[in-house]
Parts: sequence; C-alpha cells; structure tokens
Amino acid sequence: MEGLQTLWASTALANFEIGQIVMMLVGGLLLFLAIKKGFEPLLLLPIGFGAVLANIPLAGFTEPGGVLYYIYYVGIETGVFPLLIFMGVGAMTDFGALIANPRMLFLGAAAQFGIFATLFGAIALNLVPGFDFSLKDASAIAIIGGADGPTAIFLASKLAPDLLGAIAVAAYSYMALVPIIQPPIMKALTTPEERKIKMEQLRQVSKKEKILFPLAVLFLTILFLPAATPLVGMFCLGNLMKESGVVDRLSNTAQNELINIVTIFLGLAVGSKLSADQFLTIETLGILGLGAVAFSIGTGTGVLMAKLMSKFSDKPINPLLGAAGVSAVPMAARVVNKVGLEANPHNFLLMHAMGPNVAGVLGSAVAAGILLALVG
Amino acid sequence: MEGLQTLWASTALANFEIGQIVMMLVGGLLLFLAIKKGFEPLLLLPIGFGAVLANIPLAGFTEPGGVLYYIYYVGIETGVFPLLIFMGVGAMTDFGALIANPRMLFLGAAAQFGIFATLFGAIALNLVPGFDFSLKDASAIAIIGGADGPTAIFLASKLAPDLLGAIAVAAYSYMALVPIIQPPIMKALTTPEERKIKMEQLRQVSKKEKILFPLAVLFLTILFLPAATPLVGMFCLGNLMKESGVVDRLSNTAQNELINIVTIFLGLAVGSKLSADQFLTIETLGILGLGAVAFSIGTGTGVLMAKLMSKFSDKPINPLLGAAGVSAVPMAARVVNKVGLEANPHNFLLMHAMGPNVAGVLGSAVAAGILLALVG
Amino acid sequence: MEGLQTLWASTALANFEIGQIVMMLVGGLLLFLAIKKGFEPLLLLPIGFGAVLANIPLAGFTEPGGVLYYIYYVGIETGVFPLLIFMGVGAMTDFGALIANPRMLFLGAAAQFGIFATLFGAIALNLVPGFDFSLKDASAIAIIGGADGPTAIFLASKLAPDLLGAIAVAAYSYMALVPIIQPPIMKALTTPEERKIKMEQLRQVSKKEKILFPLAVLFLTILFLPAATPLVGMFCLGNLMKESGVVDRLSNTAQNELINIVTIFLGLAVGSKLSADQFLTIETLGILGLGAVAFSIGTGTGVLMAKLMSKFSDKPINPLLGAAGVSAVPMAARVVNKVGLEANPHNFLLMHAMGPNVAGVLGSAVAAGILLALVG
Amino acid sequence: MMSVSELLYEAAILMVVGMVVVFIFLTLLIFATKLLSKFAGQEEAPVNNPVQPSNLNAPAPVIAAISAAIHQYKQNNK
Amino acid sequence: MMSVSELLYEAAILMVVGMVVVFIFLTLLIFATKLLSKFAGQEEAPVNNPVQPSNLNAPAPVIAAISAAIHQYKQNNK
Amino acid sequence: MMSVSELLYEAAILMVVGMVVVFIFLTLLIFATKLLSKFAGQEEAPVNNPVQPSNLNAPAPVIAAISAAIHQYKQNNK
Ligand code: NA
Ligand code: NA
Ligand code: NA
Repeated sequence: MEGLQTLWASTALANFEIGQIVMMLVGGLLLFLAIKKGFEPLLLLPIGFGAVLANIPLAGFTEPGGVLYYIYYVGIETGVFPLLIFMGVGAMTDFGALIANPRMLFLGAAAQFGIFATLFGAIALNLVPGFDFSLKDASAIAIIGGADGPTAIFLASKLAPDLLGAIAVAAYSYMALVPIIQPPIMKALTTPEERKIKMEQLRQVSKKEKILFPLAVLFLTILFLPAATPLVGMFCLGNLMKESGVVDRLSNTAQNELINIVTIFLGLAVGSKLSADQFLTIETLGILGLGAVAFSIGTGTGVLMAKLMSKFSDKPINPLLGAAGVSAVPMAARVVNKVGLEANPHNFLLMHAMGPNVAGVLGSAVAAGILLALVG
Repeated sequence: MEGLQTLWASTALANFEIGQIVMMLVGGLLLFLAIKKGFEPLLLLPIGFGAVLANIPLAGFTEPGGVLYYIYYVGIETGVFPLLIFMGVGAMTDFGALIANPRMLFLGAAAQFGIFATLFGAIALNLVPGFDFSLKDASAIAIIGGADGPTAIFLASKLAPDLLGAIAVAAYSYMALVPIIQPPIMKALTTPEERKIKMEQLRQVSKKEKILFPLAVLFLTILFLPAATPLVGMFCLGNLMKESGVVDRLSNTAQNELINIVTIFLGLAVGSKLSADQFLTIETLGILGLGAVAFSIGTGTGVLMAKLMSKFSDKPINPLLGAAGVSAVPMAARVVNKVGLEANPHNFLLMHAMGPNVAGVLGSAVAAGILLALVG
Repeated sequence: MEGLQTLWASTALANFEIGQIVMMLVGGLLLFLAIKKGFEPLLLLPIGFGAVLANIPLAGFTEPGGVLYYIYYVGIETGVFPLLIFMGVGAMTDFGALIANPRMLFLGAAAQFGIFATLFGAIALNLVPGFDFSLKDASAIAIIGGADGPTAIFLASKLAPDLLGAIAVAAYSYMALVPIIQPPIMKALTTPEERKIKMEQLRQVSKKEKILFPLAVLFLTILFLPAATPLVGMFCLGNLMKESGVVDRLSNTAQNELINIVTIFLGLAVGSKLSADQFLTIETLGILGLGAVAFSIGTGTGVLMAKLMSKFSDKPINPLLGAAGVSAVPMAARVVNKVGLEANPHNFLLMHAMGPNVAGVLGSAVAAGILLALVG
Repeated sequence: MMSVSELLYEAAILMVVGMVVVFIFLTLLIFATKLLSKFAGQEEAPVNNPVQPSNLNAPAPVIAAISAAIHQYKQNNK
Repeated sequence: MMSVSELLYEAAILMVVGMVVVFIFLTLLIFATKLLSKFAGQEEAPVNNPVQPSNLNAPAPVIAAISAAIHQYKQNNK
Repeated sequence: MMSVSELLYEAAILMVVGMVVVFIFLTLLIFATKLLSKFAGQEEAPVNNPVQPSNLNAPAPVIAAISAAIHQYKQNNK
C-alpha cells in the first residue's frame, strides 16, 4: 500500500492544488485567445504558456534553478526587458504625423485621464470589502489605461511586482479588445456629422525634424521629468537609431531579432507571475474591471478633448481622432479609420490618427514617470 | 640563470602540462572532424575550439574572470542554454508524419531501450577496476543513447557536471556517426524482403491537429512526468509557436538567430569542460564505449519493435523504420531512406521515417524526465 | 518658501551639476559627429546617447537598479562584449590578401610603434603638472594607437577602467578621422614617384590556406603570448567559422545579429562611463592628444617600414601601404587607395592594402597581449 | 555507498521501470493523438471546442465564471 | 497606514496633479516641435544646432507651473 | 610609488621589448604562413594535418629571442 502511494506521489496528479489547475486553465484561455482569436498573440502566447509552465507541481520552473526564475530575475526585476522592448518599439515608430500636426499631443494628453481617473477608482475600490490597494498598487493598475504593454510591465515591476501578472494580462487583453471597447464610446460621444469631418492633408516632414524630434522629447524629459527618462530615453534611442539613417543595421536588429528574443523571454517571465496565490484573488477581478474602465475613460476624454479643440480651432478636427490618444499603436488608429469610414466612405483618417496614437505612447510614458516620481 | 627561467616562465611553453597538450589535440581532432569530415559541425566546431581555449596555460578562460567561465556559469549551470536550443528545435520540428501515424510512437519508445540498457551497462562497468560510476553518472551517460544533444547536456548538467564534456562530445560524435553505426545493424536484423516493404502514403494532417498536438504532449507530461516538463515544455513551446501561425516572427527568431547565438555559446561552454583532469580518465573511455553500445542497442530494439508491430498489424510495416526511433533528427530518417532505397530503388521511406524520428525526440525527453525523477 | 524649494527639487533643473551638463554636451557632440558627420556612427551614436543618459540627475541609469549599470556590469566588466565584437569582426575578415603576401605582416608590426611610443609619451606627460599616469594607465591609453575599438575597450577594462570612457571615445573618434589624419603624413614621408609604384597582382589563395591560417595564428599565440589568447582566440574563432564553410549559419549570426546586439549594448555601456568626474579631467585632454600622436606615429612608422622593405625587396613596394598597418579596417586601406589614385589614376591599391590592414588588427591584439603580460 | 551488486540491482530495476513508463507514456500519447485526430482531423470540421469560452459578446458571464473559480479556490483554501 | 479617506484624498490630488503635469509637459512639447519645424522644417534649411534647445526662452513660467502643481500635491500630502 | 624618471625608464624598456616581441611574433607568423602556403597552397594538394605546426622545427632560437627580450625587461624592472 505504501509503495503505491510513493508512485502516486511522483506524478503531478497527486500534487495538484486546485489553484494550480485554475491557473493552467487561465493559461489555456490566454493561449486560446492568442491563437484562435488573434488577441495580441506575440505576448499572450508566451504569457499563456509561461502561466501553464509556472503552475506545474514539482517542476520548479519559478524556483531558484528553474528557467523561468532566471528569466524573470534577469529581465523583469532589473527592468531591462521592458526597456529593450520600448527601444525596439521606438525604432518602429514614425513620428511624422505628429510632427506635422503637433497639436495632436493634446489628444495624447487628454487620453491619459484614463490613467489618473483609474488611480482614483482603484483607491475607491478599497471601500468594497476585500480590496486593499495601496497608492503604489493603484498607480500600477491605473497604467493599464495607458494601453502600452512595456510601460505597464516596467511600472508594475517597480511599484507592485505582486500584481505584475494580472496587470500585464489585463493590459495586453484590453489592447486586443480595443476594436470592441472603443467604437461604442466613440459613437456615443459624437454626432454622425462630426464623424464625417475630413482632415486636411498633412505636410511633408523633413528628415532633420524627424532626427531632432526624439532628441527634443528626451531633452524636455530630462529637464522636467527625470523619473520618466528610462522609458522615454530608450524609446528615443530606438527612434533616433531609425531616423538618423546612419545605423540601419542596429535599428533593424533592435526592431527585429532583439525585440523578438526579448518578447519571448518577457512573455514567459510575465506568465511565470501568474501563480494562484497572486492571481486568484479578488484584487485580480478588480484589476480586470478597472482596466476596462481605464480604457473607456481614456477613449472618452480623448474624444471630448478633440471636440473641444475643434471649437477653438480654425480648421475643424474630427473628434474620432481623440480615441487614438490612448495609444495601443496601431490598433486604435485603425479603429478610428474604420469608424470614420462608416460615417463617410471617402474619409481616410488613418494617417491623421497616427499623430495622437504616438502622442499617446509619449503621454503614458510621461504619466508613468509622474507616478514613479510621486508614488515610487 | 635565474633570469632565463623567469623568461621561460612567461611563455605557455614552460607551463604546458602534458594533459593540456593532449586535450588541445582532442580539440583539434574535433575541429578536424567538424570541418573536414562534416561531423555535426554546428556543435563540434565550437566545442573543439572551446576545448583548445580552455586548455591554454595562463590564459584563464575557465577561471572567474574568463569568458568561458561566465558563459558556462550563465548558460549551462542554469540549464538555460540547452532548453533554448530545445525550444528552437521544437520550432523546426514537423509532427505531421507522427500525427498521421501515431503508432510510430512505439518505435520511439522501443529505441529508448538503448538508454536504459546502457544505464545497466555503465553500472556493470564498475566491475572492471578503475570504473566507479554512481547511478547519477550512469544515468547521464546512458542518455547518450537518446541521440539528442541538448537533452544529454541538460541531464548531464543536472546529474553529473564532471562528465558533461565527455558526454556531450560522445553524444554529438555518435550522432554524426549514425550513417556508419546504423546500417550494419539494420541489415543484420532484417531480410532483404522486409527492407523492400512499401509503406502506404500518409494522410494529410490538419492545421488544428498540429496546433493541438504539442499541447496534448505537454498535458500528458504535466500529469504523469512533471520532471520532464522543462525539456518537453520548451520543446512544445517552440512547436506551438511554429504551428499556431500567429507568432511567426517569434518562431523564426527561435529557430534562427536565437538558436544560432545559443549554439555558439553552448558549444564553447561544453568545450570548456574538456579539461585534462575531467576528460583524460578511464571513465571517458568507458563513456565513449558505452555511447556506441547505446546507439547500437537503440537501433536494434527499434528495428525489432518494428518487426513485432508488423506481425500484429493488418498493413505491413517496413522494419527499417525502427532505426529512426533513436531520433538523431533528421540523420537517422535519411539513413533509413538510403538503406531502403538500396533494397528497392522505388521505395522512398523518408517521410515515413520522420514519424519514429520525432517520436524518438519525445521518447528520450521522457526518458530524461524519468531519470531525473528517479535518480536526480 | 520651503514648498517652492521642494518643487524645484523634483525637477532635474535644480539637481544639475555643471559637470553633468558639460558631459551631456559631450554626448550631444558625439551624436552630432555620428549622425551629421558620419563618424563611426555604429559606436559613437550609442556611446553619445549613453553619455547623455548617464548624466541625467536623479535618473540613476548607472546606479544599481539602472539599466546601464547592469549592461556595463554584465558585458564590459567581464570582458565579454568586446570579445564577442572581436569574434564578429573575425567572421567578417578576409585574410586572403595577407596570406598571398605575408611580408605585409611587417607593416602591421611597424605600425604598432604608435602604441609603444605613445606609452612612453603618456609617462612623459607626468612631467607636466596635473598628470599622473601609472604604467597601466599609459598602456591602456597607448592602445588607442592600435586603431581597434574592441581591443582598446578590452584592455582599458582590464588595466584602467576609470579611463575607459575617454579611451573608447578617443579610439573611435580617431578611427573616424583616419581620412583626415593620415594623408598629410603619408605625403610628407613619400615622393610622388614612390606613391605611383604599382604592385603586382596577388595570387589566388586556396580555401585550405584560409582555414588553416586562423589556426596557425592561434597556435603561435598560445605558444608565445597566452595573455593575448582571449582577443586573438575569439577573433580566430570568428574567422574559422567563416572560412570553414561548414557553420555558415553561426558565422552569419556572429557577423550580423549578434554583433549588432552587442554593439548597441557596448556603446551604451561605454557611454555610461562618460561621467563628469572621470571624463572632465586634465587626463582626458592628455588622452585625446596622445591618441592623435599615436595614430600619427603608427602611420609614419608603417610608411617608413614600407620604404625600408622596398629597398631590400626585389619587387618594389608602394610605401603608402604602410599606412594601412595601423588597421582601422577598412578605412585605412581606402585612404591608401585614394592617396595612391591621386598620384596615379590607374593604380588601385585597395586589395594590396587589405594585407597590412588585417595585419594591423593582429598586430594590435598582439601588442595588447604583451601589455597585459608585462603590465597587467 | 552502495556495493556494485546493490547498484546493479538498482540499475536493473531502473531499466525495467524506465522502459515500462516510457511505453505507458507513449501509448497514452498514441491514444491522445488518435482522439485529437478524431475531433480535429478534418480541415472542414466545424470549430470544435479546444477551450471555447465565447466571451466577447458577454463579459458579465466571464467575470461570473472567473469569480466562481476564485470562489471555489478560496473555499478550498481556508 | 492611511485610512481609505486619506488615500482617496491623495488619489484625487494625484489625479489633478498628474493631469496638469501631463498637459503642461505635452504643451511644452508642442511648442518645442513647432520651434523645431520652424528651424528644421525645410529640407533646404541651413544646418542648425542639432540639439535645438527649443524651450530655453521661457523656462521660468514653465517651472513655475509644474512646481505649482507638484507643490499642491506635496502640500496636501503632509 | 615610482618616480617619474623610474617610470620613464620602464616605459622606454617596455617600448623596446614590446616592439621586439611584436616583430618576432609577426615574423614567426610570416614563416608559418609561408609554410602553410607551401603545404596547402594548391587547391589540389593532398590533405595535410589541419593544425600545421609550422614552427616546431626551430622553437629553440625563437624562445631564446623572445626570452632575451622579456629578460631584458624584467632585469631592468627589478
Ligand atoms: Na498611452
Ligand atoms: Na531519442
Ligand atoms: Na591595429
């Protein structure tokens, strides 16, 4: 009898805790969303797989000696992986549309209200029994509203590592849901006439402007928000490598092989934080709910800001553009284009939406810097 | 006179130990085999070069501060490098032939007898004076019979780091020697008539089957062999990235740049373990002999299993396919094809041999998991 | 009043030290040279950017927890990054011209006098008040004359880490200035008649020679200069991977993705050493001056050596070739070609100059080994 | 420290147990693969349920489901 | 340990300060970008200083504004 | 701590020793390369030992020369 028990003990079956099984199902759900639904598969596939591996009993993936432990320790705890991703994203970003129409930065600013309102909302949730978010927790959760994965992971790793798994999953899931979350809000806050507004064509931007822009962004960040310089700095480095045109082989590597390698590792490491005791909590429900709220508010304030700007502008501004201010590049810009085309089949807003779209990336990196400076 | 001795001391010539010279010659032999003979050059070239570097007196490559020290410490001691290679191999593997004819898994199972028989043989060698293999040593040696480099390195780094150099060299050398070792055994155990048996064409396998297969493999491994999940899990991750079709840029990076970078480092780090005191021992002779035995037995039991299956099957099975069960992908499958063509110039067995071939990869990863669970 | 001071304190403006501002301007200057002037942009762009990031007050890039801290610690302090760059450079190098005309190695030897004369010069500078170079410092500075970035960084990280920033900047800056520094010296030391000398065509070199050459170089280095084997060994590994033709995928990765990734990190890490207290010293001025001297002397002795060889040779040697002996591959060879064409529009020296050019790489690696053995 | 005969005995046991487990495991995998092919083998087959929670049109039930899972977990964890 | 009402108050202040600073910062960036375009917008323009310090003409009011925002926050945070 | 004149003396010795060793080493490499070409220069040449130890026929004088150079340095360094 004893022998049989020994055998039994060497399989996982005997050692499964219910929480591990649930987390594996969560990992399986993420894989399903990534593969079958095409939701941000580059991140959700490795995250989901990492979640499955991390919850295998006896396998020790997340303990010292396990591969996920080392990857997390080297890449996330140091903050290096999200920063490298941000560098690669910078090398993929074209600021042309924003430089041609810099007022679009107001839309990128307005959409960040999603972040700060959610911060307030997260603290307000403490009134509900079972929730106990600190200001650091609330800040890390709120950044989901920035619709920017690496920014969310970077901030969470600094302010609330325990919540990192849930925050990253929420951030990437909602980014994938942008085409579902945003259109109703956009339509509710605009009239069909407003949605039909055509924007005038953007001017050509010179190479020199594109080279100097990341340097100007970095310069202002250095002066006024040093806490944001890790994120903004690496982003600007990537963008400068691209726009300078003198280090194409570095720029290409940063936006291809390097970002791919880091993405695999980052996803696995984030997945390794999806353990039952950290994820299967009432807080996770709160985080998922708050994330949806954050996206919605950001979309709304972006649209309202565009309407306000349109009033004070000599040239009309299509208020749909405001929705692109949450970033989620380039998904939100595509959504703007699609909703615009529904109202007017000849109105192509994609290029115009790229302005507030990349402004939203800067906006949420700035917001992250503010939170690091004031709460971190 | 004293001055002359000082001078002499600052060159390597005075500091060479005979063992280092021999190990350099071993390194040179590996380079010769890799470059001139084309034996597994992707691994044997860096391993041979690493062996040369590691044995230079006064250079300190393998001491703290030396580059090979860091590479070994970071990549092999943690187990990360073999697992990344395995992920890349997974991203290169097509399970289609196996899914179309899953009974081929029996051949992959039978060929693992090479491993377990060799384990017994290694312990039996202790009867010869000079040998003193523990069960851990014997297990690490036996896995050479799995004909799978990263599996052998991973297991040796966990069970017998001192023998890692000899085990890795034996594993890759014999994998290169597959076209020489296998055919005589295959021919001895089969009749010309059997070798002429034609297999019927394999059915088309759906994309969905290919996506679900790695998940099914992982699922079973989680339930019954958690100790095998590091190897099997990373392999299945690579395969899922490939088959899902939604993360092609990650899959391509995993099977190209990432695996190339890791291969260079892995080879150098393995080479750095080829030091005289660890390699120039009677044990190494034993390991080399046992490795050859392991390959031969695995080939033989694979062929015999195929003959047995053919008896109980309504459709005849060409027994040569059993030899592919040792893995050594895709070399063993090519050998099967070649020997088959010799018997019947119109009998193309390559596609059919890929089934047992990839089954052998799973089989030896499973065997490694068993050894880790019972001996580790 | 107190409140206002608190606010002020949270921006960088209040925390800037004058040294940091100056170093940022230095970083900006490097970016300008890289982007606008095209000076070694692959290195000077990330170095310049790293210098800017490293000097941001309150941002902590170079303190534990900061991304540049980790990159420096992992890649430069261990010596791994310069060695990987050297491996990649080896994989890009074609020794054909040198094997066809091995006497060109004399030119690569003569040009190293720039290194050793500068070592003496650096010590002589101690006679000027304010300078206090040790032999280690002087050796690290002198290697600038080797016109080889990774060699300079490797040696500086071992002998004089405090001077690493200034030395690396000087090395890459002067490599970029080769087309300006060398021609006047070349013309001053040669007559128009000498510059018109045509070289006879080089013979074809066999594949086998190319494979054996890196092994022969490594062999001699092992015997007589073990201290040079880290540099020479990794270089020869890269070259062997390329010439053997059996590991093309490793060779391609080493000279593309891997070297690109490491270059980004190496540049940033070098830039992180450009801090005010280490860079804004009278020593830096000395280093910059000595570097220019080193290049000039190396160019001169190379040319003079070529003239000397021409006297003792049955076939005349164009003395311009000597200037290529400082390495700075392939810039110096191009300069030789250009100056040669000015004297004789039909005299193409490029291929002939590649011989002394790659000889110069070996020469300075050998010189670095000598300095490590005698001073390190 | 085990004697050689003890080691040999252990190795023999390992050999038998190892081969048995390898065969059981890969046999299981054969069944799993056949099952897989039965459900997913036809390219034309309607989308079967690998892990099919059609949650896009109704977030409320999703949260309800996750809630139920967490509830279950908390219950069992007390 | 702060009470929920204290936390709420802090969060409200953070919300206001955060949005104010985001807007000030991005407004500054608008000015900087316009200045940039003025000097570097024409492909034919002569080579300007590559690190165009576009905001140096009005640092005082800017700092005052950001300072005021942060001040407000810190005040309320004591 | 050495005086500047001592340092200068050392540096001078280093300069001489360094250049001598560089020249000896690269001269050896010239011989090695020539030997290499002799044995492996023809594409049709028979397969030679890939690690052609080209200098083994005269290691003694070489070592003597390098030794002398380094000796000189160490002597002067005491
Ligand atoms: Na954003
Ligand atoms: Na196998
Ligand atoms: Na050089």
